[in-house]
Amino acid sequence: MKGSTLVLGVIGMDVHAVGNKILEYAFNHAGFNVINLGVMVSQEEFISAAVETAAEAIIVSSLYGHGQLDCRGLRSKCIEAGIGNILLYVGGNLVVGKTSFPEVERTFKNMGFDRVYPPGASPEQAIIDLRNDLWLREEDIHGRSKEQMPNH
Amino acid sequence: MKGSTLVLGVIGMDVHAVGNKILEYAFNHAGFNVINLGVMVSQEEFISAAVETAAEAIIVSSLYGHGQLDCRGLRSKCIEAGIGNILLYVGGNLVVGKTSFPEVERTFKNMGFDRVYPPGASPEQAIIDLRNDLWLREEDIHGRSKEQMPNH
Amino acid sequence: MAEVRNKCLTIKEFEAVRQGVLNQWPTGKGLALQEAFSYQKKIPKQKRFAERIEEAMVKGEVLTQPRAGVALIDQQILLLKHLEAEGGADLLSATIDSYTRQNRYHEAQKGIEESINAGRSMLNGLPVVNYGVASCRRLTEALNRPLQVRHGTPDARLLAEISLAAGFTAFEGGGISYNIPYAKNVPLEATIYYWQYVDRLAGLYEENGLSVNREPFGPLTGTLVPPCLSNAVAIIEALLAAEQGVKSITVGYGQGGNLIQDVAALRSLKQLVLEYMERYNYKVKITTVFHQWMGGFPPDEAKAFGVIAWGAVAAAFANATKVIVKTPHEAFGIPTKEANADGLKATRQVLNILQGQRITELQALEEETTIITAETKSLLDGVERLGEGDWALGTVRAFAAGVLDLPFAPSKLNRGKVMPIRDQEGAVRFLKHGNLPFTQEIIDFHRTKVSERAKAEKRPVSLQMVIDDIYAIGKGMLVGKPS
Amino acid sequence: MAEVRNKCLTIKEFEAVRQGVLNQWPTGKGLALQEAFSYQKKIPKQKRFAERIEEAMVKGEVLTQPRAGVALIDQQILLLKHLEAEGGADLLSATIDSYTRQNRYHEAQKGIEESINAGRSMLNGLPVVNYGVASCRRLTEALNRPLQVRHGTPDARLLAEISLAAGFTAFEGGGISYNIPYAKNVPLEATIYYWQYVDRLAGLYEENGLSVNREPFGPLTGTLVPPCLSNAVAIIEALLAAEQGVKSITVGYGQGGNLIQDVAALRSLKQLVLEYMERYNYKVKITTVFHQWMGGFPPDEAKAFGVIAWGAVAAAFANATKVIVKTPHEAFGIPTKEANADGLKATRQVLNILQGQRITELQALEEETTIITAETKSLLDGVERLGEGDWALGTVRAFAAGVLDLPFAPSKLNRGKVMPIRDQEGAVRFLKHGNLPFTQEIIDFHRTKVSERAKAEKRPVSLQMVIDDIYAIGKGMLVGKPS
Ligand code: B12
Ligand code: B12
Repeated sequence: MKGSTLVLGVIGMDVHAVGNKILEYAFNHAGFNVINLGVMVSQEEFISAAVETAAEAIIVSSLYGHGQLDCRGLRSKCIEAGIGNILLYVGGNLVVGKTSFPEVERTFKNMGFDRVYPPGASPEQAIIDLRNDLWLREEDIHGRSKEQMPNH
Repeated sequence: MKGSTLVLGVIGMDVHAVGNKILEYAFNHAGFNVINLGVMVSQEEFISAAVETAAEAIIVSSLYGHGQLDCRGLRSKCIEAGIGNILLYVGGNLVVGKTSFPEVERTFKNMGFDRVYPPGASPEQAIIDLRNDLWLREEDIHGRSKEQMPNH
Repeated sequence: MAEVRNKCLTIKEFEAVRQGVLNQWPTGKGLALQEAFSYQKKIPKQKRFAERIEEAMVKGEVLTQPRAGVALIDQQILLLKHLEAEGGADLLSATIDSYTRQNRYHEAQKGIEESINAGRSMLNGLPVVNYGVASCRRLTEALNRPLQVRHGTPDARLLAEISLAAGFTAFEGGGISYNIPYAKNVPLEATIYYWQYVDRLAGLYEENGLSVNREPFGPLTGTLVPPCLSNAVAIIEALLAAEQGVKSITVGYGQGGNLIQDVAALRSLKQLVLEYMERYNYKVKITTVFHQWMGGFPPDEAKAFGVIAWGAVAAAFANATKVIVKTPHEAFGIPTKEANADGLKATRQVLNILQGQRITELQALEEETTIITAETKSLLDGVERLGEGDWALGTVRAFAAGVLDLPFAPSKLNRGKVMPIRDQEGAVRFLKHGNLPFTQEIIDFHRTKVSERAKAEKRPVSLQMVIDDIYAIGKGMLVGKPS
Repeated sequence: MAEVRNKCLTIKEFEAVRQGVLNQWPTGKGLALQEAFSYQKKIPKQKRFAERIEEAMVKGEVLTQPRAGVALIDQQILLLKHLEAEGGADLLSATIDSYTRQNRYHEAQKGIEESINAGRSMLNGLPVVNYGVASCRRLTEALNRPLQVRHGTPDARLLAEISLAAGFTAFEGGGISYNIPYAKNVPLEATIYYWQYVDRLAGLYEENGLSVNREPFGPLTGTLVPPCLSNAVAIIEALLAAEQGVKSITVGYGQGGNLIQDVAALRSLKQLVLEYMERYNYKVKITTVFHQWMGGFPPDEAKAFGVIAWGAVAAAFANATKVIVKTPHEAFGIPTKEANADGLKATRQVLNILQGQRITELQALEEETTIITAETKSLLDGVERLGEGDWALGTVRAFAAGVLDLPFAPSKLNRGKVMPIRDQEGAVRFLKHGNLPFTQEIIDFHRTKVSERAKAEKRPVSLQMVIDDIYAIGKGMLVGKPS
């Protein structure tokens, strides 16, 4: 899973660029192959980049509050594009206002995201999760024992 | 009621002197005859001063949090001393901690206080109330109509 | 796109595009300027932004102003009334949602509808264009304090037409400050031109005796912006606005965190902008705005209060005419009206305590002011040279050449070769100055400051140090420490 | 009462009264100093107050310390653990209840019982004497940071015996600062003598290799105290403590609100106390404490955060070794543990941001330091003269003569002829200096400052102005304005 390709970007009309730059740096540093689409990325752009690069995960940021409006339908568009199984992560300040996170998590999981992160979540947490999730998938492909833990 | 005598003091082991000095100044300024006992005043000292000066009200401050412990029994001691009808006002930071005021008010009214004031209550409010309460009592004595409002 | 020039638009040029602008969305259709002027004439003086802020400058007051925007206009009225009454805000804002900022009025409309359905705001601001003039007049009439539009819209022509007609008396933004930090790929020629339109519109109001306050967006990306860069942009935008007939300009600066640098930055900005206005003989009233810390906030509300109060301290010592206030909810999301009022109240308390307190004759302050002024002049001289004397043209060429280059900006027009970093005392310095046209002396100054820090921290300078700085205030520090 | 002299108590003098002290309450009976020493020897270095605060001074850190006291010891443990973990307090306090402070142990006992019955603390602090050594050791052992007793007890001999034996490593108070603001009619001869006992006790610990930090209570009445008065008291108490063998003293000052004056006050205090220690050849480590605003607080919590943060700013610029932190509940009552932690966190955020920031070479600061030093020296010279060279005797006579005179103090021993007032910038000046032995120059300085304000406010100087000042911070100002 080192060398796995990730598509990274900030969705919708969102221009918050700072976190995106840091995520790119962190994922690169952790050995992933990062396709960073930057800010103001549409669902279509995320998907075509993922298809083109055979990415294993799409990492969506939304900081500005319209996350709920912008993220709807991303999973079904992935399915349509034939990458229905791709990992979908989302993080940032996903909704408008200071909200209880479990509710937000539920909303986004219902939209088809595999993992949902609260405001200010660290890239490190996502990296650990990615390694784990990707390793579990390798398992499925190569039929290796799931008990064996990945070697970070 | 101008010229009415008030006994003023800070009850118990309480040394908060600043508010007391300001209350003295304000009540004097409003035309009352103020007997200020200062800080660290016992129930007994309040009562004997009131008896000696034929005061019409005792104004108790408690800032330091032990108000509930210190004020208990003051009304019954007044009764014993033959001044059971004297007006009892209390104000300050009456209990320990930031507490809902209506509850505090109830507690002190049950102890026999006529008026109870929340933290930071202004002397002006007490002066208006005093004039009113003393005027109502004059009524009772002189049999004048209660409908007539006092002229401040 | 035709090359843009810093020259007052003629009425013909203005009229030639106006109908196209108004037809971008139904609420713009048929908007008549004469009617707008007569409506604006009825606005009482104490509700006029320019008058109020200029009065404050004369009296030495520091005014408070929140950001505030929700999807539904009735909620917006309640929100601003609360900030006026409970928060004691001196000046008010309607912050515009991000769909409107990108002229996506269909999506804004959907946001309004979804907000009605959800029973809570699903937009990060007020979609003023969708509401149109009549509804917005209901808003401006409901309030007692001057009201500004705050946004981040590359093409804000329709927004300006509607909001000014609706009785807003101040309008934030500019062709650089609402492009480079707020867009991905909009040409500067375009945004400078759009903002010439906005400024010309404001100028037309002025010519009809109606002051309209304009404010370049000072903080830019809000993240470790060296003062000379934001000051240069503010001065250029002030020049561009003045050329179109704007008479009331509030130049701004976003708090860096180091008191000396912040006070010096605002002082240098004010001096320089006045110098340039003088040079071109523009008769403009200049006031200043200080933005409380615009970067990542600590999630803990008590700590956020610490950051807010420190911003108020710096605003007071910087002698800003107004301060834009953050809230204890900053790290999470759009604040509730209560949290917003809390930010205002904490700020007001500090400003009041500091009234009359000054730290003037301070050696370090003089030095910092001198260096910021020298840096800013290097940048402005570079722009002027590239533009062959024209500030509009110069700006376009300067960004292309990296002679202006903002850190952490999303725009592709920005070179992105500049990398800021804090020094030991937390002042923002250059780790890499890219193509900024600095003298060797300036370059050496920054190099020394940076290596002093590296030495003190016993670690080599690296991108990690910058990342630590970005996180620092959010983690309760100013200078990033290795975690 | 025999006249008191500033002379180290002999072991005989000390022993002569010790049993009487211990027998004041059952928990004191049989307390053996040797056992206490061996217990204290096991306290790790990082939990020793003196060591920690002296380390901070060397490193240039500013440590945070809350006030904290509740009736029940298990609640006290939870409270302090919370302030340590969530609040990040560097130093901890047990604040003692007001019955214990007046040696009313029966009433304190009733308070404990009523608190158990009511399910909430009915006392405003922890009654350490009633709990005794064994229970208090449970407290000190449960914590990871150094722990101080904070109180306001004119006769704290038994409290000191018990708390030091229980593993507290620092003890606040002094014969003046815990008398005049904290008592109504206790002779100074008595309290100075009681505190010689406490200081001698601390000295005995020192002689056994166990550092005990002592701290005169700097803020006194917490209300418009002119710096020279609190500084003079702090210096005298430091001299009295040092004479008894105390080796670690933290002199303190309560924030006035004007930054220049506050920084100057702490600076002058430190310089002068070192000068006097030197003069008598006392080998004492001096550190400083800055108290966030000690007067009436605004009831609004957001505004209270503003006041707290401003206190943190002043502490940082004053370069205090520690800062005593207020809470957003201050205007109402003893804070919850959460509110207490909030005050600590807001403070820590500001201190961290200000780390390394300085406003040193400032002309106004030099001037203010000079004037405070001159005033303080006038007072100290007056005391020395009256005492014929003896500080204890001089203090008693000085209060009687009004040569020391604290504003708003409840004690009858205090003349009460001094009336402070703020000037235009909010610095605390003298409206009436009573019998304070000031030179004409000093008197004129204050007169000028006061009349400048009267002129600016266009109202004559009056008691109302002082009352406005007392209310001012509570009402969101610093300088009182006519309402
Ligand atoms: C700086 C900033 C800006 C700058 C951005 C400059 C730029 N172009 O980058 C400017 C001033 C231009 C700006 C503009 C606006 N902003 Co803004 N901004 C901020 C601020 C203060 C800091 C953001 C930041 O850079 N943080 C530092 C970085 C390192 O952290 P980060 O962005 O959170 O990203 C990290 C984590 O979240 C995480 N992460 C992010 N995505 C993901 C994804 C995954 C899968 C994982 C695991 C982790 C992860 O990792 C990142 C790196 O550590 C935040 C508030 C805050 N956080 O304090 C508001 C904030 C994000 N902005 C906000 C808003 C609303 C706006 C505006 C609409 C204006 C307005 N109404 O106030 C405009 C939007 C413009 C637009 N169209 O997008 C709101 C969003 C509200 C909400 N969600 O309810 C916030 C939260 C402020 C607030 N409380 O109101 N903003
Ligand atoms: C200054 C001060 C001190 C000074 C007092 C100096 C002195 N000798 O006067 C010092 C530092 C010595 C001190 C000591 C202590 N204090 Co103190 N102190 C304060 C503080 C900060 C301001 C008080 C003040 O002067 N205010 C200004 C005056 C003008 O206002 P005021 O006192 O509230 O009085 C006005 C009104 O309340 C009203 N009023 C008062 N009484 C009455 C009565 C009536 C009938 C009416 C109508 C109105 C009225 O009118 C007054 C004039 O306007 C308050 C907190 C606050 N308010 O911000 C804490 C406070 C009162 N102190 C408190 C405590 C606990 C103590 C100590 C026990 C130490 C400790 N644990 O922290 C000791 C007590 C010593 C003792 N034995 O009494 C607590 C009380 C807690 C509670 N009730 O839950 C408070 C609330 C702080 C807190 N939040 O913890 N304190």
